[in-house]
Amino acid sequence: MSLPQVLDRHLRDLFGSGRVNSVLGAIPTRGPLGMAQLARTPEEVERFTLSPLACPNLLVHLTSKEARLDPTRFPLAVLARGCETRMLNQIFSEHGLRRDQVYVVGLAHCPGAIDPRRLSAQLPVLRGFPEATIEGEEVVIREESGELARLARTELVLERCRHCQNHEPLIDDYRFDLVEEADWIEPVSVDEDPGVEAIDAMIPIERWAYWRSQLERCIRCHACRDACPLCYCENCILERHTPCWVKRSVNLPENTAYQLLRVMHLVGRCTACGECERACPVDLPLGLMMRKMENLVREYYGHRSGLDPSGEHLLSIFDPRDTTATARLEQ
Amino acid sequence: MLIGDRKQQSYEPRIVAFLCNWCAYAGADLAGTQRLSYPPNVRVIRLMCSGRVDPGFIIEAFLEGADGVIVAGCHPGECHYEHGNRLAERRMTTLQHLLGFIGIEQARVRLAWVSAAEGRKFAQLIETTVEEVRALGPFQQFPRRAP
Amino acid sequence: MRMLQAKHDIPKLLELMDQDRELFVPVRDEGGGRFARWSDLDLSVNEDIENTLMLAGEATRRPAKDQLFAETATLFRFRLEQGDFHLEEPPPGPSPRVLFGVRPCDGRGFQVIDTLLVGPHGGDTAYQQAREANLLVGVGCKTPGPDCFCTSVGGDPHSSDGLDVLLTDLGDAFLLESITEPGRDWLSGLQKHGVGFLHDAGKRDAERARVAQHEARQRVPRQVDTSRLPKILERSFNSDVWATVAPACIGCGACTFLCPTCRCFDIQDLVQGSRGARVRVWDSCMFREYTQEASGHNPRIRRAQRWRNRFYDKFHWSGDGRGNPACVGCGRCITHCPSGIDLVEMIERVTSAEGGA
Amino acid sequence: MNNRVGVFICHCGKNIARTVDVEALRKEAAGLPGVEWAEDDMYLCSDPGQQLIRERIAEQNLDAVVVAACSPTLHTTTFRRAVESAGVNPFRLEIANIREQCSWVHPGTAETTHKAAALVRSGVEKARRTQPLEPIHVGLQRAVVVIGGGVAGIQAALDIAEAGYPVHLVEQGPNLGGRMAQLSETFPTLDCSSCILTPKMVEVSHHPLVTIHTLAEVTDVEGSIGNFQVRIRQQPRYVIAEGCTGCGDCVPACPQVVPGEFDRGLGARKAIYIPFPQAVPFTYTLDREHCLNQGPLIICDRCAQACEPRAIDFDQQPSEELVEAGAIVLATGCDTLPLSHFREYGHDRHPDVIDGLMFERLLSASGPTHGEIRRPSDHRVPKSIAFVQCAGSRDPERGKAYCSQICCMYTAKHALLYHHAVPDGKVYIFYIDIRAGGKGYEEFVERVRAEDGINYIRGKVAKLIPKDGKLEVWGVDTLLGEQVKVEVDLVVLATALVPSQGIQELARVARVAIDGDGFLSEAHPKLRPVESQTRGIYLAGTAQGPRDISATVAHAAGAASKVLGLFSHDELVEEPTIARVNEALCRGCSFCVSVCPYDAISLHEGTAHVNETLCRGCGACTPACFAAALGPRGFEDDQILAQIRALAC
Amino acid sequence: MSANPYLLQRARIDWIVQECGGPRPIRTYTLDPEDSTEHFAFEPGQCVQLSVLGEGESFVAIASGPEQDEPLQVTVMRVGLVTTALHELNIGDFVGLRGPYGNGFPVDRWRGKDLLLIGGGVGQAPLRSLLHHIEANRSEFGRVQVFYGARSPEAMIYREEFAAYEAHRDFDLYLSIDWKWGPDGPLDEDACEGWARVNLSNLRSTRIEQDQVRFTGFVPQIVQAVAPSPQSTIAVTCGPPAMIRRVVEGLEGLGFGPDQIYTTLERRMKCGIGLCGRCNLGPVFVCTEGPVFSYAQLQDLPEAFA
Repeated sequence: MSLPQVLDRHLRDLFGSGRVNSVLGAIPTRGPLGMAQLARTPEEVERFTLSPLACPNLLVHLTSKEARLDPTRFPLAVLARGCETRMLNQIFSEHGLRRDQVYVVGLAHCPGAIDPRRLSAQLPVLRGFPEATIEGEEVVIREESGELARLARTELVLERCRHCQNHEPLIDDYRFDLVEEADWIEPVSVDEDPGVEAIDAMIPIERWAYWRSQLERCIRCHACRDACPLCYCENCILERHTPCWVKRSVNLPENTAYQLLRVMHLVGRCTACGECERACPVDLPLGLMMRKMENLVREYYGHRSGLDPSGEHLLSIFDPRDTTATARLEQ
Repeated sequence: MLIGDRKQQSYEPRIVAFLCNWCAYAGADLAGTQRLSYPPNVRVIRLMCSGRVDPGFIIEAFLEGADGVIVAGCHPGECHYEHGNRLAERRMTTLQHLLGFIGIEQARVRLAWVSAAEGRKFAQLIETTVEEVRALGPFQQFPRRAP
Repeated sequence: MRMLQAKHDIPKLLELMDQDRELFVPVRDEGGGRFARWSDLDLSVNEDIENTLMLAGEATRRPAKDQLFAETATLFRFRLEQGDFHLEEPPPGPSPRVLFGVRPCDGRGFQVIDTLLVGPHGGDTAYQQAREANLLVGVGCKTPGPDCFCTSVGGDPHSSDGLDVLLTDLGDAFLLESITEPGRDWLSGLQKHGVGFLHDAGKRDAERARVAQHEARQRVPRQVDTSRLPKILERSFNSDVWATVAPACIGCGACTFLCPTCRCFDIQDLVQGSRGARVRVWDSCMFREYTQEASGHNPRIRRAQRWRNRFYDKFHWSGDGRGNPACVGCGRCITHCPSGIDLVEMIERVTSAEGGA
Repeated sequence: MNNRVGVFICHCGKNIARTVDVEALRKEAAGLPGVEWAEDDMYLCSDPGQQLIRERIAEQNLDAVVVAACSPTLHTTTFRRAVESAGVNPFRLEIANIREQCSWVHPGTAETTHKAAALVRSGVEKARRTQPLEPIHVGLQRAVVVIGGGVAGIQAALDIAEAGYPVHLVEQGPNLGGRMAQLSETFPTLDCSSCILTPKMVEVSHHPLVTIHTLAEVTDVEGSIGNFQVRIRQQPRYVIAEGCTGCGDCVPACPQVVPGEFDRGLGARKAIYIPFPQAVPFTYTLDREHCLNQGPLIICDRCAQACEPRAIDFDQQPSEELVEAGAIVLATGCDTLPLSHFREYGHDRHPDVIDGLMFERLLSASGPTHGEIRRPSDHRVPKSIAFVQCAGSRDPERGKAYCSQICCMYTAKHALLYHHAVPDGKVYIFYIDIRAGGKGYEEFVERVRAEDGINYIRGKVAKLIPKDGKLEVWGVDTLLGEQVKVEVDLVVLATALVPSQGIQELARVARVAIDGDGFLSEAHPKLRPVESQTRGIYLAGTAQGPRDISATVAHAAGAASKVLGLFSHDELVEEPTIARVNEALCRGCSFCVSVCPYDAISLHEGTAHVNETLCRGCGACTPACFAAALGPRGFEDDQILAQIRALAC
Repeated sequence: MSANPYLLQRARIDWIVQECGGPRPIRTYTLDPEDSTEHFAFEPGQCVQLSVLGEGESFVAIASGPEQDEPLQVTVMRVGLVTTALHELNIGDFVGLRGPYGNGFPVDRWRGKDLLLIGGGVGQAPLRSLLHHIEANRSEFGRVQVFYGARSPEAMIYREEFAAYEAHRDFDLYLSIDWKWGPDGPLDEDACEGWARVNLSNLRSTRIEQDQVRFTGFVPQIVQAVAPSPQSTIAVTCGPPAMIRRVVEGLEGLGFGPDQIYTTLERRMKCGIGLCGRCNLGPVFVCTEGPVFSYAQLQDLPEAFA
């Protein structure tokens, strides 16, 4: 299950040439999620895997307080798919990291990553970390005892892969093709987003009834914030005492304030990667809000975060052609 | 006075207004010097510019019992600090859509341009907002209960 | 005392339970299930009770803990004046309730918390009052979840620790066994009112229960040897096995908030105008702010230190007061860790890393 | 947090006390957490009121003060001085506006007192969280840019230059003089307008400290009070000022005849011209728009040939100059409502319907008819004239709502001068009300009214019907209550005064507010008529609103005195409510750098740094920073959140 | 059903002494607890939870002696949310008070022994409580040597009491100021006049005159210079963690055994009664089994000096 030979040797050379101090990748775990690991020596590279089952979010470990406390890990090589290079661009544009601190191993022709929840929903009997390969429109799950299942790719991949427009990495210092050049890679992306459209179709009372039942279940464990590569403030306002934006009591009003403030601090930055939804231990549909805001921002201001590493922040600039809120309201 | 029991009595909407010091606040003062009258449901907070209004303030206002929020600044192009109002526009638009997405009626957050000379327009803005928010009913979604 | 209850009459039994004591039952929701008030549910007549009330299969993702050790509990209320304050009389104690459908691991969880939430200056009254007011009716685990390892930490899919009554699934009926005095009084009270569907169980039913319980024990998916852990942990505090966790852990509180034995809390004052309340809210040792001192010093600033502290607290420093570790092996922190950190794998790693030496 | 707050509630005579129960307000304020003392007083802004505050601060050793009275725009400085003199930092004062935004606009119900209480609560919560702030001292450029070369601009420039400070006088037209230069005589003394204006123009042109820029416009204003950078764009005159002796030989040589703007289209001028004989600077101007030579192609150089000192230069280029100034005076003057506006009076069909300014040109000796009053149509001396007052003024539906103040007076003057010129002429003045409020004004009108042949008819003119060489004026005489029909040779409309051309653009550039009618809006109609709302930019003359020449000169002198007041200190004391960065929280994401309208924030080694002189404290950077690492002092997040909590519940 | 352990009593602030100013000012509050009709009983070294309702609670050492006649006093440095709120209160205001908590110094086991009290900064507060107790029962204790160090003369607390001790000579007093830093930067030479220099290169060689009290240098250095004998002596040290670590090393160097050295530890605390789990040193809670620990205990407790 370890890395393909070419990539394995390239990563080891990076150590040799002193270009990087560590390599960040994912190792297989018992459940179909994989675990981020930091290889500080060439030998440790051998444990990494490129399996579509092991795609935890690696970038959160570049900007976290942990990374700031351990500067020796930089410069660091990270395996990044197209969507992850988009997140990297956004981080660079916010000076969260300097470009020279990161050696980007771009994973090209990305056919998509498997969503562990969708996999365990379709294969509840699955135990351990099977071997999974994506061939054409199907995902083939194999065990030692042979083929376990063939499932449709669009049903199994992460939500962000279903809307993917970056199958190729935007930036990279080294490019590695996950799958040989194939024309079938493109069609996985679908336009319509049933979740967001379903809510858009509702009237306000229905919407609130839906979100009320979701936000009541939040246990305020901060997993959504801590899983986000763009949430790396020193003293996050969601936990700040003076001034206190969100009180510590766990109830509907504070949970709603928590999520609203978090989303408003990500508007124009978030690349709708869905990590917050995946990290949530009580399965709150946070991805809906993020995708809604990403669509809104694209529709109203033509802004897609993470495409330009030196781009301006959406809410720090304005454009005379903005469809003025008041004009619309006064129609 | 607890939020809870204010809502039981006959419903008078509580509106919090963030007015920019140079235009909207001066417009409100002008409405005063002209002795216009408008409903007392609005409570004003003076800020130097509508660009200072943080989306978090709007959320805090709803949490603390407001039924509607007005953000009023200078007309586009007339901002005393050049483009504070244009920045406020993007922030309020995105916030309105986010609130709308989770079920808060968009009419509860009102962004308006009132210049220092528009006392009458300010009074009308207050009246229409109070009527609209009264029509929507009290803000039941996520007000903070007394501890 | 033992009673037998046919499965199809369960809703009637639950309705009966709800008469004198407020009934709370596990309810399946988009978040893997939590406990909710029975009267709030509007179950259709042909509802598949076993699935909705999660009597079979996995336990509720949010443990029964939050019914007794609430996420936010008022310690006392006060009124502020200029330079002075007045305490208001404490809130009334909780009304008597029945918690039906508690899994044995959650039950044992309460036993652990009982030993932790009591100190030299008295216990946490909010928790103790709730603990005394709640009657715990456990239901045995017929099919444990994917990451359960309760048998490796002194637990059992049908253990009765911390419970007042235990139900065992016999296929077409449940066997109710009372464990504690209050459990027996409650069961006999129930039997008096519940004429017609609760009837005495014979020796053969008890035998069928034993067989079912033994089968359930075999279905616990994961095992790990924790016997040598205490000795190993004596000397592995500074081992670098803990470093394997650091690059993956994101420092959130998911594992601690889902854990049935985590009871760390923070005390905060909530004020509105001149009225306020001092509340106890859940806190997690995995948060950096947990040990952040005002002077800026933080004894556990790195995530590996915090993870190690949680591991030691579960397997070495605290316990259930009966020689078992403070972990009840419910597997929730394994299944729902956003970073894929596996506690059982870590136990194996620690044992092998230090065990051999 | 300051826990010894003093709350002072003002009755403002009856203005607040009429609808707000001040006693209940005082009682509630006394009970608020953090409030040590609460008191009410009839007039807090009065000296006894100020003294009361000072005494209470000492007595109760208060550390912050809330004044619940009128709008902060009025007395913030007064109360800050009172509080400061009692030893409390002036920025620990918070004003709750319970007059303009509460007592004046709401009925005397309990809800109004509730609202006042909430506003006081909000003020207290903010006052408790204020920090002591020290004003920031900023260097001061002691130079002025005066925009507009009319009498207002000239007066302001002279007063400031006399006090010893350099002035840049910027005039859009080719020469100074503005509207007043076009007048013949002035009321009520009938002084010849250019006789009293020319000495001023000469004085200002010779003053060593005044630099005159004609044919010049201000295109950009950067910086702020005390440190403006004004960009002046100089249009080419195509005549070398130093060379031109003013001999005028070039004019007869020029083949191109053009309608003269200065004479309001009644007279003509050549492509190379000087608007009027007393023009300052006395230099001819070549109007390349109408000159035969278009663009670089030179096909006619007759004027150059005729110019003996060779002072004509066809390829002069526009130039720009950046001037440092501590203050700016806007004296851009006014214009009259174009005649095309009056369809119903048929101007566009009849040349003998003119406006007051055109009649001035007819009266003026240097005018197109050299002082003889002749009809534009056939140049005959009109035997009867009808003056139509309030043409476009006091007419909200079709024109301007306001009264232009000077028309009644100049029409009376026109009638008198016409009567002297044509003793047997008939004058009909259609008016609604005669407004003659100035010194000697009423007496002047009475004198005109007494002349025979001058008939004041109280009524509006409905229509003008051209009828065989004359104009039939259909009006009404409301005093006699009957229709009036009069045949006259000439009709003069007293058109409304409106702001001058291009004021919109200039206001945008200088970031100055404009009122509903397009005039520059003053800081306060009663108390601060010569200051704009933008600190450091002052208003002079009719640019701020209609007024006669004496009022314009007084207004301009007022503006000049404000500038001199500013320049009397050796440095500028700035409000300290500017942004402050908490380095520990700043992530160096530079979102604030791009949002600041004044580019006051820059990144130093990954942390934001605020330039104290540039920052104006607008606070636009604070919501842009999601790490909440910076905020304007005086409007910090914790203060505003506390205000929201106080107001919303 | 035990009473709610979080409930607190009102205590009126009778008197406030501004011990020192600077970025982190220190104040001593004299409190009059409302409930306890008789004396608020505690042992030296114990702590109380001081509440400013609306802000929170702060775990603070009691600075006054346990004897009946002494009013209850606490010394608080303004550093966090609650302590800042405390510093804004005035005489006549009320604070919340609950306790006493923590184990306090094992004074009974120290009767008849010589004592070494080494304090740093605001850490002197619990030692002052011990000193007052010793003064009240002077005969029960042997020789008492008191070391106290602060950043600069202005940053010293309890200045009058030290002056009194200096006068009546009952204790051997050694006061020291950081020889490098004053409140506004490095101390120049003449600011240190009257404060003897310690020979840093060879501490043992410094000659300490008989009545020499004031020194410039860090407390651990002064202790090395004075070199007290470990013979039947108990050493107690409280102050910033960095100082404690170096003092303990120094004492071990002088031959003190781990059970002869006691110290108090600081941790973030919330409940103060061993329930909320955050102040743990391994299995032990600082708020109940501490804050006083012997060095022997600390040697096998993980993260003691983290």
